Amino acid sequence: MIKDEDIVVVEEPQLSAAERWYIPQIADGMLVTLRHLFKKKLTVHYPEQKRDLVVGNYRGVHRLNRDDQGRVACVACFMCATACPVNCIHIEADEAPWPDREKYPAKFEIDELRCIFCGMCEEACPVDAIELTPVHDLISLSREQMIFDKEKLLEMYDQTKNLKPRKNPQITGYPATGDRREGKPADNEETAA
Amino acid sequence: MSSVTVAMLYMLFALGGVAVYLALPGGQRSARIAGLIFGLSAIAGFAVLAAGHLFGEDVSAVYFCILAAVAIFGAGKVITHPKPVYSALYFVLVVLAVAFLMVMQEAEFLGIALIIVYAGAILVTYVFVIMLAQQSGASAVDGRAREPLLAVLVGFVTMAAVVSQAGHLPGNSTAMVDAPDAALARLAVADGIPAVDEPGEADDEPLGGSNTAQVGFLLFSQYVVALEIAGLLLLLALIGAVALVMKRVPRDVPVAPAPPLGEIGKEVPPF
Amino acid sequence: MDSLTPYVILGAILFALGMVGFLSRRNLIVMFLSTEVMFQGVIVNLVAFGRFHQNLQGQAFAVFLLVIAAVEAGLALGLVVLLYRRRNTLDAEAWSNMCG
Amino acid sequence: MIVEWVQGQAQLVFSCLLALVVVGVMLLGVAYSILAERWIAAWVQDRRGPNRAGFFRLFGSFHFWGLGQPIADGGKFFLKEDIIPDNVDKPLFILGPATIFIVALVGFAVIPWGGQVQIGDALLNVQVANPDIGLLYVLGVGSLGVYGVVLGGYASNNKYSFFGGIRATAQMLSYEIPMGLAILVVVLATGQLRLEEIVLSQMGDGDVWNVVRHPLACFLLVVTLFAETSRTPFDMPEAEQELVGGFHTEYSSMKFALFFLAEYAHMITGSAFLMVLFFGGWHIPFVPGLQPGDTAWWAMLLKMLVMAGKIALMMVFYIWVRWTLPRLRFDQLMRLAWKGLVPLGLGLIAFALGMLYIGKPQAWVWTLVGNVVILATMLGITALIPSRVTGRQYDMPELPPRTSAPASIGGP
Repeated sequence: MIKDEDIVVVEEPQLSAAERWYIPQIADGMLVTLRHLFKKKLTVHYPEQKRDLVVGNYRGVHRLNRDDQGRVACVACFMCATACPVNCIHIEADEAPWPDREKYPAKFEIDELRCIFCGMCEEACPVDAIELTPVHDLISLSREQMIFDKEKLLEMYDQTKNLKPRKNPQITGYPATGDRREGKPADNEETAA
Repeated sequence: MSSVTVAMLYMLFALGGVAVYLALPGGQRSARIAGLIFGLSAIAGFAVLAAGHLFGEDVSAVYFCILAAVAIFGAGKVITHPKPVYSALYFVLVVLAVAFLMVMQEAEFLGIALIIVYAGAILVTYVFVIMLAQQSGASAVDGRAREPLLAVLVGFVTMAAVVSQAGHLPGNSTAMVDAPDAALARLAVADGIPAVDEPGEADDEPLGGSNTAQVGFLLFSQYVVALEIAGLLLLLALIGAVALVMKRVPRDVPVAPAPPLGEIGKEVPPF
Repeated sequence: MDSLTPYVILGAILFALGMVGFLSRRNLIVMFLSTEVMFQGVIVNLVAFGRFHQNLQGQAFAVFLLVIAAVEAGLALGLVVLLYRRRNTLDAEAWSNMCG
Repeated sequence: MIVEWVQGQAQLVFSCLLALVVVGVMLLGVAYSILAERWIAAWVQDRRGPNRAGFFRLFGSFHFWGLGQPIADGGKFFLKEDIIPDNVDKPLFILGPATIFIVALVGFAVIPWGGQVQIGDALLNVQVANPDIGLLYVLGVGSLGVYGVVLGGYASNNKYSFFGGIRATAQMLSYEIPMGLAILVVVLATGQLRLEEIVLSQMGDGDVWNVVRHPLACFLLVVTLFAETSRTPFDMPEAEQELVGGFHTEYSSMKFALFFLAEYAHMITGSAFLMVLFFGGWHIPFVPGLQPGDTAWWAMLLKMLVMAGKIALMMVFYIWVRWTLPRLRFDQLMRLAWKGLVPLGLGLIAFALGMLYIGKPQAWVWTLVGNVVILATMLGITALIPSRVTGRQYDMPELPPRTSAPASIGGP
């Protein structure tokens, strides 16, 4: 219950004669806009001129890191594909041609249209092979072009490695465990699905 | 006018009467189309007659025929169209045609005044009220004419009666035909008003000799009392209109209640 | 063009058409529109007469007619709005009953 | 023979040519005033505005500051799908935009562009037509402008469009009255209805522009022009926040473009009209080449340029106001017209008549003093009437009497 003494009676301000003809307000407003007309503009000429990205950990387009020998760092463990909430990562593993790891991704595709840029893949990756870059101008002329394959993702690394260095360069391989011959492709596909 | 012309005029009136009767709302669609065709042919006949009558005078005869045809067509549409908005818009057409006729007759001020007052103010108000009162297109009120046969008879008999006297106008007397200039000058002198071609005393005319200046001079010299009364009348009408509409009027008929949710979109009876 | 007859006939036609409309239509607004058509006929005649007599009195009268038309439109439309509020219809026959 | 006839009809031929040029230039001007609108809107909001669309790639990556934008916009409008909704009143739906655009264009016929020009032996008016009733013609054409909006609103068969149409009718009818009064003040002061004569009356010896003589009438005309073109702060008929788009909600493609362009064409016509009535048309004092005696062809071009420049300045003012002021509420709009502008106009008329009666309609010092007096009187009267700004008081219940001083604003 609201008590009488709690009611605040707000008197409307009485306007002066000039104010009732809207004259001072209009003059004020016109001056404000006039000042802004000649002010320095806040926006930039975007494609030629880019703003410094204030947020360092911006989650933009993905990249696939290379190790120090220039090979793809991914070991095709399917952790990222499993972690992905929208199932936009498609990996096909194959036997690695290099001795220091079991598998490598024969095919690694990310549907960037489907991706929600949550960064879960980056969190899940045991070798820090997949990372999100600060690149935000993701454009293409068709849906097909928005499906990034391995080459393109590696190329993204080449473009952005100076912008954002790889987080943990010391992890380069995946320790081989047990029998390398036992992993069958069928299992891999099951995991991916 | 020769008697042949008069007879043809009467025939055209009869045709026009039939056309209006057929075209008035309430009839079949085919009747309305027939009415339109009859009406257009009557108008065309009138235009041809007028052109024949005026032939050889000067080029403005052509304009007269076209504008008169437009005005008559528009007037016919005003009274026969089932949608009031279209009636109002066709009336704008009539006003424009009549205004151009005025301009043709060197009454430029009146022509423009017609456009400003009629087309610009009165008709807009009409459209405003139509839109306020009748938002959903044609209603049952406009679907049927009231006593169309009698109305058409009365109207067109009046028309014929007026036109039957047109033959006795001074413009067709032999004296006028023989010496039009002298007769006109005599008439002008008898009226005591400076003729168009000879403006009055120059010192009294601050605006020069344009039509607007002359009409204004006439209004503010000879008719100044009448002009004041007209102004007073306008003021009274303004007050009266405000007083009429400001009152909260009890409705004789209750407004239809909102339909139940399932029936929204179906036809709602007027009361 | 000095001949008066075509103008008189045109005026008569407009006037008569307006009369037909006034008598036969049931919508109040269209009835008033019809009276405006009659005004047009009269104005055509007045100006033609004035031109025929080589003076401006016809035009002066037409100016007064314009005033009357404006007055009529204002009051008539006020009335129409009033009547429409009462009966919720524009039908003139809704008011043909004189019992009050 | 044709050549002789043409020489005899020099003014007619010149008028036709001028009409072609003027309509062409004006359509271009309309397109570019839309670009200007977007630019100024952006600058006022500290943005850069459209600066990309250039002309093909003829000049590499040079963008021409976005000057190609209107062409791209026009192309877009042409190529979009032209939808006529099912339930509209089709003839009126098409008639609406056509009306408004035609009305906006024909008003241009009587605007004087550059005095007179000497071509051969003929002294020609740089004006499409110079009728006795030039001013009345502009008024008459302007009064027809409301039909486009009303028809569009009515025919759309849409409640919002309909409200827009209703508002437009009431607004334009109301603001035509003070506009007529303001124009009448000029007519009384100069004693002319021909627009060219009105321009000439502002440039004799000791004559000044009408804005110096009658600043209040000029103010009145500017305000009513804003209302007649339904620009902010008077853009009630199309208020986006309340009516979606008002009368043009249902329109698309070229029909919408016609509404859109007609708004700017109206603005240009209105600006030209204002410049002729109050700012001396093509005239600038003391500048050689811009005086009535200069009839060379280059003087004509210079005069037309000056006129166009003045119109452009007025357009910038229109746009500047639009991006400054918020929209008035409808009752405020009506109150401003009927209780503010109409009495002001009547006072100005009475004053101008008085000046005419004492025989000094052109004495600008005295008219200026009179204007100040009228303004002071208006403000004084306003100060005497209690303020009812919000209109909220009308339906408010009686407030309880204040028993004690409020404890705190926030309350328990």
